[in-house]
Amino acid sequence: MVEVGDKLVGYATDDEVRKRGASGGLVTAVLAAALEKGMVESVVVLKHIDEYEAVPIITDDVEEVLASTGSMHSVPVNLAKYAVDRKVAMPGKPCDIKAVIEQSKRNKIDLDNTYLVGLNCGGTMPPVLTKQMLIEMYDIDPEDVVGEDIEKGKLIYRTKDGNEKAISIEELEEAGFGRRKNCQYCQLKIPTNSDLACGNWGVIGDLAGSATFCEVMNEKGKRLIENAVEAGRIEVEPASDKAIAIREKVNGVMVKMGETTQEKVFTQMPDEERLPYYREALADCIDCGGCKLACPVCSCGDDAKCTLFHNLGDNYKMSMFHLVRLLHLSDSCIGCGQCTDVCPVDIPITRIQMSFSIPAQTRLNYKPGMNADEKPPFFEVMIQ
Amino acid sequence: MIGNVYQTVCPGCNIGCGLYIREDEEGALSIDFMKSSPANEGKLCRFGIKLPEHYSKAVSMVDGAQASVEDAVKAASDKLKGADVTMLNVGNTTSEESLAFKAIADTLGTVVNTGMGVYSELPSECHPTVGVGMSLSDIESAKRIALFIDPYIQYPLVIRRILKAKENGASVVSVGWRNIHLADENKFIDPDKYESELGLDSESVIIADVHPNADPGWVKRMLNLALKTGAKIIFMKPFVNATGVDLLCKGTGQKGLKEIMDGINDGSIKTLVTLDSDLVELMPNSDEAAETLKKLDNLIVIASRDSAVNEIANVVIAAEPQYAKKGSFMNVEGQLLKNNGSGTAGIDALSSLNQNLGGEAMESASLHNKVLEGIIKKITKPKYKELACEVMDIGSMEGAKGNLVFLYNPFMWFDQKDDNDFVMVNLNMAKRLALRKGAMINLTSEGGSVSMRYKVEDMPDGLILTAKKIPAVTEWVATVSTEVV
Amino acid sequence: MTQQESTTNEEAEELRIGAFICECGVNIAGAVDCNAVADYISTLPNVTTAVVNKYTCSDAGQDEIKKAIKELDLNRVLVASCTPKTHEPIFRACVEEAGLNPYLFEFVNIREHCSWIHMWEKEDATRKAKELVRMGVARAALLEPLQSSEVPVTNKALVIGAGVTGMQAAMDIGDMGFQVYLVEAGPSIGGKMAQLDKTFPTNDCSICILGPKMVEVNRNPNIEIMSYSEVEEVDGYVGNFDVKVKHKARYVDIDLCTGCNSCVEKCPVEVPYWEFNEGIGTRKAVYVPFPQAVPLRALIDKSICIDCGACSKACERGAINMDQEDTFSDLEVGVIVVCVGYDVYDPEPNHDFGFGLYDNVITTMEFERLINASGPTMGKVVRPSDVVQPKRIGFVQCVGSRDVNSNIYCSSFCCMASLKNAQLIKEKYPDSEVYIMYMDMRTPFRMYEEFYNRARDMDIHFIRGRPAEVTENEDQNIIARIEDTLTNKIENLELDMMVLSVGAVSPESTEKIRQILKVSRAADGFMMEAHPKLKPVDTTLDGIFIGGMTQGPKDIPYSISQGSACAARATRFLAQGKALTEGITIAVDEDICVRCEVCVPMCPFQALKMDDDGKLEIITALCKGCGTCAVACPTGALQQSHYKNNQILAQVKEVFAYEEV
Amino acid sequence: MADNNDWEPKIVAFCCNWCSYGGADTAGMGRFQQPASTRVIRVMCSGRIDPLHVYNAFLEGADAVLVTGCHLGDCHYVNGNEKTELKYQFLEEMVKQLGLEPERLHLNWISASEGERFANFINDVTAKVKEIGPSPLKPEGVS
Repeated sequence: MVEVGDKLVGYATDDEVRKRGASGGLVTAVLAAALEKGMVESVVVLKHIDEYEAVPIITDDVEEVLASTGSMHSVPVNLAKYAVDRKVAMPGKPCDIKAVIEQSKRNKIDLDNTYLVGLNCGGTMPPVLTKQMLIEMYDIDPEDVVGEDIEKGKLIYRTKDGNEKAISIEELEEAGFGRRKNCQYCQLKIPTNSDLACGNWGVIGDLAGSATFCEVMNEKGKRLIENAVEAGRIEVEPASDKAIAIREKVNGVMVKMGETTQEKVFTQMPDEERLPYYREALADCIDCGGCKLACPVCSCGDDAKCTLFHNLGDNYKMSMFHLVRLLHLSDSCIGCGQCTDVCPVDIPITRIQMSFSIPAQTRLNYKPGMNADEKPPFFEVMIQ
Repeated sequence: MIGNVYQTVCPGCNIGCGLYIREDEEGALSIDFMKSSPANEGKLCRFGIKLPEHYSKAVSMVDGAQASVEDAVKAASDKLKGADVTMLNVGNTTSEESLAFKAIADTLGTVVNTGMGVYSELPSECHPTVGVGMSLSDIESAKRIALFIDPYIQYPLVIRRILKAKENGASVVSVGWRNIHLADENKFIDPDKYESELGLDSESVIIADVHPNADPGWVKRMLNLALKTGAKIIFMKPFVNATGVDLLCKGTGQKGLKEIMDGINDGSIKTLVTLDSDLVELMPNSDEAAETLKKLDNLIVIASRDSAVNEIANVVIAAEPQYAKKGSFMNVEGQLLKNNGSGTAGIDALSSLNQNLGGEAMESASLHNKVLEGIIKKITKPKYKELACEVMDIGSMEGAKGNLVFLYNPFMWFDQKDDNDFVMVNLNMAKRLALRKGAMINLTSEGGSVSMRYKVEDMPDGLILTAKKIPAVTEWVATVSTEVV
Repeated sequence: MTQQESTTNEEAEELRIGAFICECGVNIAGAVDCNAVADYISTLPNVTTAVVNKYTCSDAGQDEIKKAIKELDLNRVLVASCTPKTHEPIFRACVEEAGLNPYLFEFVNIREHCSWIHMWEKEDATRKAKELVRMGVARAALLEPLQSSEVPVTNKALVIGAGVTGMQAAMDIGDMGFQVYLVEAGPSIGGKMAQLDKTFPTNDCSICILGPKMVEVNRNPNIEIMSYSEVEEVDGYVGNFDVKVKHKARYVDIDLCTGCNSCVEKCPVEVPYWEFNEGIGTRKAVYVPFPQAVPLRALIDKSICIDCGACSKACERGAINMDQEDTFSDLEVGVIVVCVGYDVYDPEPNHDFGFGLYDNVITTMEFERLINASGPTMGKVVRPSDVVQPKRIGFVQCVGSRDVNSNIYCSSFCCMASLKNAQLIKEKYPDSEVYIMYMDMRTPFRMYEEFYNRARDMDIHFIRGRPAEVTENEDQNIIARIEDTLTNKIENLELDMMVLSVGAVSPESTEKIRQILKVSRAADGFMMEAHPKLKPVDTTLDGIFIGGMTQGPKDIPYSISQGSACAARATRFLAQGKALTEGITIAVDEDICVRCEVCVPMCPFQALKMDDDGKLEIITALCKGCGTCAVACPTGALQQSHYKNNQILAQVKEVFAYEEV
Repeated sequence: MADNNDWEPKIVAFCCNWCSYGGADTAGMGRFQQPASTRVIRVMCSGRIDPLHVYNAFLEGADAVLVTGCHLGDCHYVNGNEKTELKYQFLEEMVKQLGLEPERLHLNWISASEGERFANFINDVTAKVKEIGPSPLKPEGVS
């Protein structure tokens, strides 16, 4: 009844879930159904704490899955590492899905028993900076916020007293607020690498705000939808051509924005300036290893070539740890920004890593995190 | 949910970085980043990242044999009834447990020492400034910053505040022991030149620190500097709840750690009760400290961690790990940071101990309300006048002898292994001792000698810095003779 | 971060390093102040003694090392002298004799890499020598004892391919008392040589030499012939190969069949006999390969058999069995000899010299079948167009050899083959005219040049040149437009028949067995030997040997000697019953390895495998110690012993020092 | 640091035991004089040269690092050098992007018989490095 490649619009049959969902609660319902019907042993979801904080948990309790509805733009967490060595279903932004696929290339996740429900993503925001933005730019008390959305290049906030306020993302980002730096140049807005690509782009007419546009990307996506329909958790109908067109357009705009920003951010510095820039940028590093721990693509343990042969006592002018990581990730960095988020001395590590990864990945015409069969070129030196 | 997740505060230092501790099905711990925590936006220093190695489950013991918590409390109360008891809580645990501990002190008619001996030599009107001088975001809006600590090793999460200040145009002068990267100037100048040469004014910020071994003269010098230049001052502290404990245990006669150890040695202290304060880890020489503690008639330890002192204590009352406690901590800014855990084993043990000693029972909700009352709401302007002080001289630095200076950091306070098995010397000293690259330098002091690797740093000649306790050294301020191994 | 893997050695064992600086007469002392080097080295930590001697590699020098090891109980030895390529084995043995593990020895080259290339900068040379030895001392401190392991060898051999080389190898091994499995893809052993008429330089009949050998092989109790069979899988390593062989169905029971041909006569289906007679003459659906075949058994070509049942009716012994299936057998062998032979170059695709366009242009192999007495024409040389005996026959040399458009190598046997065929024609048909069009006549071995002179004496015409253009006139004679570069005369040579002297190529069918065994392929397509001079019949895989045409074009005497060479090299393992494997191999640190399997495809010798519960398994016997997997490993869990990361990094760090040192 | 002309660069050369190390030997046997700038480190195959070692050489103070081995097809271990070449592309690209002068890192296949070629290679690299001066990554006070 559902084929790979179908583009559907659907919603959760349970009104509670549908109302609480960002748009239709279909993702939560599909996950709940997968757990109920035993397709997976557990589900990775974000446990909601407040509007600006949610912690990833692994649960086998359907209630907890249902309680986790609602999209959280200010919770920039990467969920990939919670699926390692487990049989799980999980929602995922494009960078979550990319990281899961990279982990599968490193034998840490078996894609056959990991169900990936992709979420469209216009970009996430750092929580503390967002609260500051709400006070300074929106003149809203962060505690009064009940929901937010990214629509047509504007960031919209809804407050308890029912009204909304929208400011253009460009304007916010000029003032140093808005989305995280790496999201600004990210070019995968629709998770085409997941099993099901869901989001509210393209949900129009009376269904707007209460249904989810969902594209079945592969066999596993087909099984997820059919399972959820059988479980009576969701109702779906084919998406209209207009809906499909609108979704494409929104995606096109967002991707274009990403490309132009990437050009601007990664303009190549003249040769003699690059080494001083990199040395200066990494000079404050305190060797905490947080970036390695937070990186969802890295699959080495505590001991790896970047840590084993690097020591605080070295008298080097650059950190061997970073040099080895920059090389080992030159082909596999997916630009998810987790390292920059956790760096205690605010080094723009993602920007530095991408300045090495973009040329390498373009030379190899290799896109990390998109196709599980394409092994990372740096390590998979395949000689026939 | 499979396994569980605790939202807690890193016990590393007084900044109070928020994070998650995850416990998987087999109980293995791992950390996770809490990006909405105001003090650190989820970022952690090396101690925070290696927290799984820090936590461990404590076990109740009586006279060396495993026992239930109730028996341990019973044994402890028998030993405490009618004894002249000294109590120590440096602030490694929640404010609620500290209050309960203070209640026991009231029952026994004694005071809770926080180990910060410096407080007892400061007039009480300085205490608020030393306790909560200013907020961390004040650093970001400062125009000039005077650094009297080494942020890279001691309080790393201060660095990003200083960097933001520099982005807003601030200039940074470091009066530390080594040339640090983010400082515009590095001045190794005489203390009495601070006012004239540091260029501080009312839009400046002084970042200093206070800890159990702080020289009172030095703290007064800092307070005077702030007073004279009008600059704001913040005193970083090594224990997560140091500020909270100081506020809540407003007793006089704050014995320093050294004082307590001397008291044990000269027999004036016979019975010691500690709350999450492991003197074997805190003192410069762990073996010597252990020997001293064995001289006690009764050593009663209330611990949420299985640390060195548990082995030699007469009674160990085990509480749940710090991340699982229901309670709050007060950080250097005076913010109250809450654990979301529900554990009250610690409080219950203290409450029943108090009851056994004739005090009344306590439970966490009422303790928490008392904590809220005890907090000062606003950060007041310094109300103290200039203080007479002279700074202890480190001593001249000649020849092969080197002055050993400890850069206190969380790994040192908890005596926890880190990758810092090296000392720092400058290039002239390396060449003067004909040190070969990658060779070892041998440090001998009265406690024996040890050979360690060395790193060349840009710092004054004749000085040796270490971020790690040196077994051969028994005093926090020491001179060591050096030669190449 | 975790505790860093130290580049300084904190082992409990107290290090006592002995450094021996060699003067090598004036070779080193001429540019390096050896005493200054020794003095400096003795100041380094862990160095117990640093002495200079004139000739360390001499007996006196070696005795001094052994004495020092015993007296000062050194646990590391460093020699700074010439190149390890020649002298490392000598010093390792010397150190071993003194009771020290041979891998606790470090070699520093201060001759070729220092004194000889800085002959006039004595000061620079001495400083560099000091630093090189300092690097050596740093590495010596981190060396660990190693053992090259011994592996038991199954005393059975497998020979793949039963041409003349394979048969020779099988007989030699069999005669030395070891069991041999001789696996042949074709229905009979004998290979290409069975198709030839006479063989140079003695012109004795080919099957007369080959036949007795085939019978002898068949009779040898130690040789088990597996005809019409192919090797499907080979696993394991030297001494322990597990081989899976497929026996293709013959649809004839070889125990019952006697090769009496009665079934062949009754078979109604007839097709050209390509496999043996190059398409000249025919064979039936059921056939015996050739009269002298071993095993002399029939087989049925199912692709053309019409299942009429005539053969089974004709066979009194009921040997025909239509529903026979492929069977498999698993062999355990210690060594493998590969001699799967060659194919004749096929001039058809590029129509070399008109082949395939004109009927009367044939190849040497077709000529061999024509002139062969037991061939399809019973030895009568006739030309394909009108089956008439050709008067004027021309041989064109170097077809498919020494030619940039096909193969650049010389196939080495075609010159002698043409001389032989030319002589045979003159003997059989004295009045015929024979021309040999050549670039160079190559007659390198015993009696070859005399053979060439005899051909000249039989006034065979030698034209130094090759046809520029070949056309056919109306009587289908071949017109070869040729210039004789010796007389500079151009002429249109009319020939009744032209024979192309084709070279050898590596057969497509052997590509499968090469990949199964993982033997590397040379640029010319044949299998590559380990080293042309040092190990001509070995491969880089211990226990696997190649000989004969498999290793490249060669004539029969050369092939037979390579057959014996393979046997000799193979029985070294069989005789010793054990094989020494490389001492420097790979080891994995279990708790650092994250099982990402990046290393497994890296190893060209298949020494790495994931065992069934997902842990990395290292077959040390297969590991050659190249270390590329240690570089591929992202975690540093895989370490190459004797070249561990900290050993290499210790050397890198010691290159540099503080200035005033 | 002395001015450029009598300053002697320090070059680390990783040589493979079968070919380029032999090439260095043959250069010695042929008495092809070279500047005393290079220190050879022997590994069994060029495939064993880890980017980690190259970085460590630069950070310890090398003014240039040479990665050498057998010509393609000559590798004693079948295809070690091919893997080195593929990995070298990543290393070269990263060193260029890092901002180090390209003259400081070289890949060169040298067979055991090409002594003169090895010597010329060392002479060229030393001359070029002498021109561009000491490596910006060289720690203070190290030579």
